[in-house]
Amino acid sequence: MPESPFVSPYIPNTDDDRASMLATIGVGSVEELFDDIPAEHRHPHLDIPAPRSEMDLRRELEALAERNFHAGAHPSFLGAGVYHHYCPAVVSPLVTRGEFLTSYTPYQPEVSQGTLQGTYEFQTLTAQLFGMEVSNAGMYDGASSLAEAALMACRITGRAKVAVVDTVNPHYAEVVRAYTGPQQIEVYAIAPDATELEPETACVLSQYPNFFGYVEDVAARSELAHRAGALHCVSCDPMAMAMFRAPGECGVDIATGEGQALGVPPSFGGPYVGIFTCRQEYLRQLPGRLVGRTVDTEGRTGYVLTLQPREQHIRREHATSNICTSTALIGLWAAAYTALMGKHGLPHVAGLCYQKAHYAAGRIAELPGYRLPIEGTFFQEFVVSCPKPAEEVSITLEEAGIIGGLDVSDRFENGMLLCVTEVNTKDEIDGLLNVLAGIK
Amino acid sequence: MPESPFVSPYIPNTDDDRASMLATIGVGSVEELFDDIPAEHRHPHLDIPAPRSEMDLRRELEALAERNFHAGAHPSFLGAGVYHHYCPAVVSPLVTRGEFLTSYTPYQPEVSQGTLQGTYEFQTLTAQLFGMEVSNAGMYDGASSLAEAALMACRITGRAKVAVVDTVNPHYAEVVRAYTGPQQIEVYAIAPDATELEPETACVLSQYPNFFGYVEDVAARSELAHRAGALHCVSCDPMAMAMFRAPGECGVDIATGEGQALGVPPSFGGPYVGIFTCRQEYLRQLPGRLVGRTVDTEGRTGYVLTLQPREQHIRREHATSNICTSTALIGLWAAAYTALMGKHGLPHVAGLCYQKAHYAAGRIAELPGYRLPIEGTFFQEFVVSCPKPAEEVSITLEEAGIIGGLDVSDRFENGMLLCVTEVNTKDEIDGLLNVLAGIK
Amino acid sequence: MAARNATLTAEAHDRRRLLMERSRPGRTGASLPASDVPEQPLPDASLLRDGLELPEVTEGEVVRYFTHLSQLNFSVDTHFYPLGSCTMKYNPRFNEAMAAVPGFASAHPAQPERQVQGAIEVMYRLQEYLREITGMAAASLAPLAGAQGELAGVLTIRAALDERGEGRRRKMLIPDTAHGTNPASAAMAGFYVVSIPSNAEGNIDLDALRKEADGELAGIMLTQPSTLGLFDRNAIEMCRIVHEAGGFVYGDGANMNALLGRVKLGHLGFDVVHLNLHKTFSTPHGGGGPGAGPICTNETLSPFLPGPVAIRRTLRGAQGEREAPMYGLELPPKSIGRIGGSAGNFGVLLRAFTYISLLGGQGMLDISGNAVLNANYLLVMLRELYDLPFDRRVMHEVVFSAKKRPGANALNVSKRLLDHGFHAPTMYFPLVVAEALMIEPTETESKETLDAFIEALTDIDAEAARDETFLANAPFDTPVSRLDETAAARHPQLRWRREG
Amino acid sequence: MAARNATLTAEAHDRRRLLMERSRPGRTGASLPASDVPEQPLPDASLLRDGLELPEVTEGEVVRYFTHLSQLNFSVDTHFYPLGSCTMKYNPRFNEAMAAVPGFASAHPAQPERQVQGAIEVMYRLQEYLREITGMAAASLAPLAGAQGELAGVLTIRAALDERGEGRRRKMLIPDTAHGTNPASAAMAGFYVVSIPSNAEGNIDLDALRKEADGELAGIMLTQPSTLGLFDRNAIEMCRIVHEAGGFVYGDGANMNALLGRVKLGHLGFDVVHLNLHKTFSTPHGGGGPGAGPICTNETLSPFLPGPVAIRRTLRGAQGEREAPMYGLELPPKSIGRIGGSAGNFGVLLRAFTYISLLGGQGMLDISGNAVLNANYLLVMLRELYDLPFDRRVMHEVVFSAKKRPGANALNVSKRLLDHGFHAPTMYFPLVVAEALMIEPTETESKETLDAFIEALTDIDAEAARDETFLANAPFDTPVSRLDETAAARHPQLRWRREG
Ligand SMILES: Cc1ncc(COP(=O)(O)O)c(C=O)c1O
Ligand SMILES: Cc1ncc(COP(=O)(O)O)c(C=O)c1O
Repeated sequence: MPESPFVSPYIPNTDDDRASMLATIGVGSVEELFDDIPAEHRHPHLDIPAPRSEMDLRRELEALAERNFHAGAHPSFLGAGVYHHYCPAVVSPLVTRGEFLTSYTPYQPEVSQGTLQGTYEFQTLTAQLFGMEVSNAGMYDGASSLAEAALMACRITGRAKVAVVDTVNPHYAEVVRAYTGPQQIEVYAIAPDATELEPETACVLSQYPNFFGYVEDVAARSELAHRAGALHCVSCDPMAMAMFRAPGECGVDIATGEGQALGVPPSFGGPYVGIFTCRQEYLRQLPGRLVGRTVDTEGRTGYVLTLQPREQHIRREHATSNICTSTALIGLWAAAYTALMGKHGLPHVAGLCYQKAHYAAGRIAELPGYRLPIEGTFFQEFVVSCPKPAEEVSITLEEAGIIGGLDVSDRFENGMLLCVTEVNTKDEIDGLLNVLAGIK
Repeated sequence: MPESPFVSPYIPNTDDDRASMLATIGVGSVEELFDDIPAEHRHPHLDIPAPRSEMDLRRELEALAERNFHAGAHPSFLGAGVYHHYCPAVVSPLVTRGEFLTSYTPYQPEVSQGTLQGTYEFQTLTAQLFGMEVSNAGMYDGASSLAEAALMACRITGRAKVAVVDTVNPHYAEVVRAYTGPQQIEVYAIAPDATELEPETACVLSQYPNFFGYVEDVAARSELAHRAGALHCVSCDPMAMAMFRAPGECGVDIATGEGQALGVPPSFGGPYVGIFTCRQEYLRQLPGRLVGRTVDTEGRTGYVLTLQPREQHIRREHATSNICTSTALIGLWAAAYTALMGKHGLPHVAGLCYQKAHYAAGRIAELPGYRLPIEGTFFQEFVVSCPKPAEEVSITLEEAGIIGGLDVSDRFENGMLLCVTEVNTKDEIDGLLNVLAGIK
Repeated sequence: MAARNATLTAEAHDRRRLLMERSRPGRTGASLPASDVPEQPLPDASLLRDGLELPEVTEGEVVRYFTHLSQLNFSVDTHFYPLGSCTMKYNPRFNEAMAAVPGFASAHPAQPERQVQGAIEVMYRLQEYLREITGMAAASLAPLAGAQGELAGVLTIRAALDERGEGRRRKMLIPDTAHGTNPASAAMAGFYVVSIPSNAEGNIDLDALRKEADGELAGIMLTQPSTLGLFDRNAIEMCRIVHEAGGFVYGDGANMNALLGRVKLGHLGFDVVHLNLHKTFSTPHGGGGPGAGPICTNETLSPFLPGPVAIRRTLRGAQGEREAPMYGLELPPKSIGRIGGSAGNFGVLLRAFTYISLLGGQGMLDISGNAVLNANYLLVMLRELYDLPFDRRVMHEVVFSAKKRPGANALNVSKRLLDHGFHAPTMYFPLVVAEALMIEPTETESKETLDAFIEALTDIDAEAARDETFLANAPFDTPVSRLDETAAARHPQLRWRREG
Repeated sequence: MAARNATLTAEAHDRRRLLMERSRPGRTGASLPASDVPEQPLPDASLLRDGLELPEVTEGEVVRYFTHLSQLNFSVDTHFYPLGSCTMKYNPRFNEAMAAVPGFASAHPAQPERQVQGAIEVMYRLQEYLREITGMAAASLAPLAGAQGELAGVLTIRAALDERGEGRRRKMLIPDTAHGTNPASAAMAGFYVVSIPSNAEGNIDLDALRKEADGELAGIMLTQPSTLGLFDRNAIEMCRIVHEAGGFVYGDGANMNALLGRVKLGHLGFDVVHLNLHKTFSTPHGGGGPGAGPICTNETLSPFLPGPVAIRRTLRGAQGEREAPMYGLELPPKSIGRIGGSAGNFGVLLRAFTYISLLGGQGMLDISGNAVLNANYLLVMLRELYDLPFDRRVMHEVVFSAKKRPGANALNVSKRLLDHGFHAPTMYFPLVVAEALMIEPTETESKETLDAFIEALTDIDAEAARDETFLANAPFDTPVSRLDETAAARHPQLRWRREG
C-alpha cells in the first residue's frame, strides 16, 4: 500500500486554501513569506525525526513511563516537599474541561468568568487554610513562592538581609539565593533555636513543618523577627495546616506553600502551584495576579484581574515581580480538591497521615540499629538513622519493590527522611518494616 | 482517631435538612415514609458490605483488572466480532463531557440539541459508510441489530421464516433465535453457496466479511433473496466497509453492524452500539430511535426525535420494537472516531489491517503443520488449522505472553480464528509466528 | 438590536454546521501509522469500495464542534433534571475512571475464562449484590437495557410455561400505568396484552385482575413502585391471585431507587424482576444509553435465565492437572439463550458494581431514604399549585396533573421551566393522569435546589395567571425555540445529503 | 419580558454562588478511608488547629458548579482566540493523555536517578530537540514559564560578566516594543533598563543602539520575531554591535511559532534564548498557566545554566560494581543555581516532547508556514479597515492600529468581537502602537474561520460607522457586561468572607 504523505491532523489549511491565500497575499509560495530572513540562514537543516503516528508514539511513551520505578506501581515512602495524596477521580475530568484547559489569562473578563471565579475560590480557600487575610492567584511553585516572599519582605522593610532557618528545604534555600543574590540581598543561615538576628534583617524564612517533618515554634519565631523589625515568612505544607495551628494564628506575615499537596500528582516535579498569602496591609506589594470581585454595568457580580499596576505588563521594570503566566489550572485543581475534601475531609486525611507516620516511626524506632535522631512533634515525615548508609538502604528497599525515603546523611548519620501518608496502607508499612528489619 | 461515621459524598441532605423537610411533610422520621410497605417485609436485613472509600476501592478494582490477561499489556490476535483498533486520545474527553454523559434521551429538544445533532451525525456517517439510504440512532449491539432486522423483514414481508447463512457469527445466530422464536418465526440454516431458499422465507441473514473473516458474494446473495421475494439483511464490519464494496451497492435491504469496531474499547463485551441501516422505503418499519432535521419557530435549524409513532412509548404493544434506552453515547463515540479518521484515515486503517493480516496469514501458511483451510478473500481475520488442538495452542501462546485467536475447532480441524489489525506491529506478528513455529 | 440578533444567529448557525458541511478535501483529523510489513497484493478491484464519502476535518475542528454541541445540552452535571421514571441522579466520575482502567477496558469478551478472572469476578459479585437487593435466587446480567430485561424476563416465564406444557397461556396483564416498554416487550415475547386499570388509590384493581385470572393467564407485569410513584399496596395479594391462577409475576424494578434496603421484591412474591443500572445504580444515561437491565429470578425461573451468567466454581484439579478457573461464564441449563453478542454491557456493570461497593449497605438505605424524602417534600410544597390525582404518600417521585390553571398545561409549564434552568419533568406520562407532570428529584439534589424549583413553578403559575397566552411561546432563552415536529415527521430528513 | 430577565438573572446568580455560600454543615464531597493502624497519641492541643473554615459540599454540587463556571469561559476549544503574542493554538488531547500515564504522573522528583530513567530520557531528548530548533549548544528545562526563562537567561549573562570581572556592566537594553516581562526580569536580575526605540520599519534602531553600546553594557533583550509580528532585519547587525561592545544578546523566543525550521536564532548571533512551550509547543494555557520556559545557550553561557539539567552518560562500571544510570540530572558546573523546587515542569515538558515527536521535523515547518500564511492573509484582508503602522510582511501575527474610525477604538472593537463569538485580540500592546490590536491567528485555524472573523470585524466597523456610540456598550451577549475595574481596585474584595 502506498505510504500516505504526512498531513498534520492539527492544521486545517489545505493545498487549495494555501493557494488561494497566497494569491490574495500576492506571493508565489509559503517560502517567500520568510524572505525577511537573511538567505544564508533561511531554511537550515533541521535534524528532528520524521512524524510519528499517535499510536506508535503512545507505545513508545508508555514504555518509557514503565522505565520509571514509580509510585503508581510500588509503595513509596518519599516526600521531602512533594507528597502522594489520594485525589478523587472527579477532579481531573472537571478541571481539564476544555474551557478551563485551553483558555488563557482572563484579559477579557466578560468571557473569562469561569477562570476568574475559580481563581477567586483558590484565593479564598488558601487564605482560609492558612488563616491569612489575603492570597494571590498562585505562583509557579512552593520554592519560588518563598523566594518571592523574601523579595517582598525586602521591599516592605527596605532592608537587604534574609535569615534562612537551616531546617528549610535546601532546594528552597537555593532558590531563595538565586532570586535574591542578583539584588545584592545577603542570605544567612540561622539555627532553629536562634534567638538573635543580624541587624538590618528584612525577614526570617521558616518552614512549617520543617524539612525534616517536625513542627517548630512558629509563633516564637514570629516574635523574634518582629522584635528585630523583620517579617516572618513561612513556607507551610497546606495538608499539615488542616491539623496544626495556622500561620495566621502564629504572627506570620507572609505564608507561602507548595500547593502540590492538595491532590496534585507528583509528575516528576511539576506543574505545581505556589501558594502566597500575606497580611492585608502588604497587599500592594504582592507579586503575581489577583482576582477581585466587582459588578458589571447591570449590577451583576463578576470578577476581574485587579491591582494590576503591581504587574510587569503595566509597571515593567518597576513591577513587584516579573511573573506573567503562572499556574492557574493547578490552582483550580487544588481548589477543587480542597472543596471536595472540605471542612471534615481535609483534617481527616491529615489525621491519617499523622497516624500512619507515627505508627511507622514508632515501630522503626524499636528495630535494632535504628533510631529517630530528632525529638519533638512531627506530622507525616521523620528522619531515621539507619544501621547502614541511606543509599544502601534505598537500594535494598528498591530490590524489595519499595521506594525509600530521601538520603539526608549530610545532616544525620545514615539519615533517611521517610514520609507516610494516607495512601500507605498498614500492609505497605509493615512491608517496609520487614525490609528494614533485615538490614543490619 | 475517631472513626468518622459514613456520610455519602453524593447526598446533599444534612440532618438539619432532613429534620426540616420531615416537619414540612408532617412525619417524624424517614422510616415512616415507607409505611406503605407491609411491616413484616419492611427493612429486611441487607447483606451488602460496609461502605468503602474511593481510595481503597480503587486499589481493589485495579488489582482485579490486573487479574485479566489483557490486550493493554499483551499482543492480542483475537477478534471474532470485537476488534482492537486504535482510538485517538481526543475521543474520550470529548464524548464523556458531562453534558453528553449525564443527559438522557432528548425528550426536550430545546435543551438537547447537542445529543440530537450528535446522533444525526451518527445517522449520516453510518449511512454513508454502509452506502445505505437511512440509518437509525443505534441499537444495543451488532447481534441484537441483526435480530431486529430479521423481525423487521418478517413485518415487511408478512412471512415467518428466516434463513441464516452458516457463516454468520454463531452468537448472533443464537440471538436471532432468541428474538424470533417467541414470535413463531422459524429459523433455518443455509450454506454460503446455497442457491435455493425455502418458500415463505422473509429474509436471508448474512455476515460481511463472514464470521471467519472472508468476503462472500453479497450481491449474488441479494439476488437469491430477492428472487424468492425475501429481503437480504447483512451484518457488516464497519471497518471493512472502508475497503470493500458497501452493502448499499450490493442490493442489501437492511445492513446492520457492530459499531464497536469504530474505535470503541472492547470492555469485555460492552457497551457497544448496533448499527441499523435500510432502504428509505422501509423507514416506518425501523426499530429504535430516529433523529430528524427541522426548524424552530424562528426558522432556525434544529433536530428532534421523529417518527415516534413506531415506538413503544406511543404504540405500546404495537410498536416496531421495545427498545427505549439504547446506546446514544457509544454512537457519539463511533461518530467522533469516524469523523477524525475521515475519508482518508478510515480506508488507511482498513488497509493496514488487511496488509498485516495477509502478512501474518502468508507466513503462517508456510509453517510446517499449519494451513489455511478456507480459500478466498479475507479482510483481517482468517482460520488456521494448527498441528495441535486450538486450545493447546492458545495456552502455549498465553505462556509466551500472547492472546491467541478463537477456537473454531468445531468447524475446522484444530481451527483457530486469528485476527490482525493495525494495532499489531510486525514485531508482535513475528513473535506470534515464532511461538507457532515451535508448536509441532 | 435587530442587527445584533441577526449576526448572532448567523454565527450560531455557523457553529452548528454539520461535519460534512465542514469537510474540505485534504484535511485530516488523525495521525496514521505507516505499514511495517512487506506489501501484500490487494484483492480483485471488483470487490473494493470506491467513493466513500466521509468528512475531512482536523482534530481541532472536531473538538470545537463537539464541545459546542455538548454545551447545547442540559444534563445532570449542569442542571436539575427531574425527569420522572428516569432517576437522573448524580453519576460519580469514579465509576467512569474504573471503567477506563486498561485491564477492564481492553479485556476481550471472547478470551478464555482463565484469562479474564478479574472481569468475571466483578460480574459474579454484582450478581450477588443484585440478588441480595431483590431477594431473589439468581441473576443474569445479560440484558443490555431495561426493555431487554423485560423481554428476557417474560421469556423466562414463557419458557417455564412451555416446559409445564402450558403453551396456551399467552395472556399478559399489564396495568394501565405501565411504561410503554412493558406491553412492547410482552408482545415481542409473543404474548397478547390485556390492560388492567388502577383503582382509586392508584393500586392495581384486584377485581379487574381476578376477572382475568383464568387458564390463559401467563402472568402480569407490575411496576413497583409504580409509575405513579406509589408503592402498590395490593402487590402481595396480586401475587397470590396470579400464582393461584397459574401465572407468574414480573416486577418492573426500574424504580428500585425508592426501595433499596426497604423491601425485597422477592419477599412480596415477585417471580422475576429487572433492574435499571443506569437509573438506580448511577451509571450515566449518555443522552439515551448505554444502559444495563439485569434480571433476577426465583428458583423456578432461574434455569431459564439468559446468559451466559457468571458462576463460581469450587476448585478441583489434581496435581499436574490444570486447575479450572475459579469464575466462569455459563449458560443456565434451560436458558432462553443469548440476547446479545456477549455476556452483558460489562462497562456499565462495572460502574454499578463500583457504586454499590463504595456506598455499601448503609449507602443503599441513604439513597432510598433521601430519594423518598425529597419526593414527598415536593409533593407537599407543590400540592397547592397542581392537582394531585392520588392523594397519598409517594415513593421516589410524584405525579401531578397540571389541569388547574388555564394556559399552564403540562407542556407549557415544562417548556417554561427550561428558561429557568431546570430540565422539565416527564410529561404526559403515565397516560392515566391528564396533563401529567411526573417529577423525580432523586436523592442527590439538595433542599436549596428543590426550593428553587418550587419557586420557579410558583413563578410560572403566576405568569400564567397574569396572561393565559404567555407560556405557549416558551421557552424563550434556549438555543432553539419550539421545534416543528410535524414538519420533521412529514418530510423526514434523517441524514446529511450533498445538495443539488 | 422584564419578568423573564429578572428571573433569569436570579437564576444565573444562584448558579454562581461561591463554594462557601453553598456550604451546609454536615455535607461532604469525599469518601474517606478509615485508619488501619493502631491509634497514635496526638500532640499537645496547643499545637493543633481549631476552627478551620472550609466548604461542606457534595461531589455532585462541585461538579455542577465547576461545570457551570467552565461554560462561562471562552477558550481555544470553543472559540477562535487570536490573542496576539500568546499563540492560542489547538492543544492536542493526546499530550494530556501522555502526561496522565501513571509511570509519569506518579514519578517523584526526589527519586534517585536510577529509578526515573524514563522521565530523564524524555527531558534529555526534549533538550536535544530545543537545541536543534534554536541552533544552540545547550538547554535547561528548569524555567517554569517564559518570564522565569528570561530571568534565568539574563542571570547567565550576569554570571558570565561577573566571571570575566565585568561586574560594572549592569545596563540592559530593551526595545520599546518588548513584552513587560523583559524589563521586569532584567530588573529582578539586578540590571538597570534602558529602552531602545524601534525605527520606522519596526526594526531595532541601530543608531540608538550604538549610542548605548558602552562599557556599562551588559546586553540586550530582543524579541524575534518582535511583538509587532515582524522579523527584525537588524538582528544580525545588532548582535555584532552588542558583542563588539562586550555585551550579550538575549533572545525572547516566545514567538518561535513563526520561525520553526525557518531560521535558528543561534545562527543569527543570539547568545541565549527562551522558548515558551505553552505557546509554540501547544501545551495548554490553563487560564494562565502552567507553562514552561526552557532556555538554550551558546557555548559561553552554557556553564551557567540553571538546573539541574538532563545529561546522558557513557556507561562505565566494571563487573560487580553497580553501573551508573545512563541518564542523570546535574547542575551545570557554574550554574546560577536552582530556580524552582525541582528540575522543571515535567508534565508540561512531556506534553511538548509529545507534540514535537508526533509532528516531527516536517511538522515544524508546517506550523511556521501556516502560522505566517494565516497572519499575512489577515493583514491583507484587514488593511482597509485599520491602520497598519508598519506596512510590510509579517510573521505569525499582525498589529493594527484601530484609530481610523471614531467610536471603534481597540477596546470597543475587542468587546464587540466577543458578541460575535470571537475572543478579542491582544489590545493596547505593544505600547508603541496607538490603539493596538495584535492579532495572532496561529496555524490551527481554518480559512473559513479567518474569513468569518474578517466579516465580523467588517460588520463591527459598519456598526460604528452607523452609530459612533453603539460599540461603547458592547459586549451585549456575554455572561456579564463590562465590569467595574475601578471599583474592584478601590475596595479590593479578594476572597469570600462570612458576612456580618
Ligand atoms: C418504569 C420503567 N420501566 C422500563 C423502562 C425501560 O428501561 P430502558 O429504557 O432501560 O429500556 C423504563 C425507562 O425508560 C422505565 O421508566
Ligand atoms: C513576547 C513574550 N515574551 C515573554 C512572555 C512571558 O512568558 P510567560 O507568560 O510564560 O512568563 C510572553 C507571554 O506572556 C510574551 O508574549
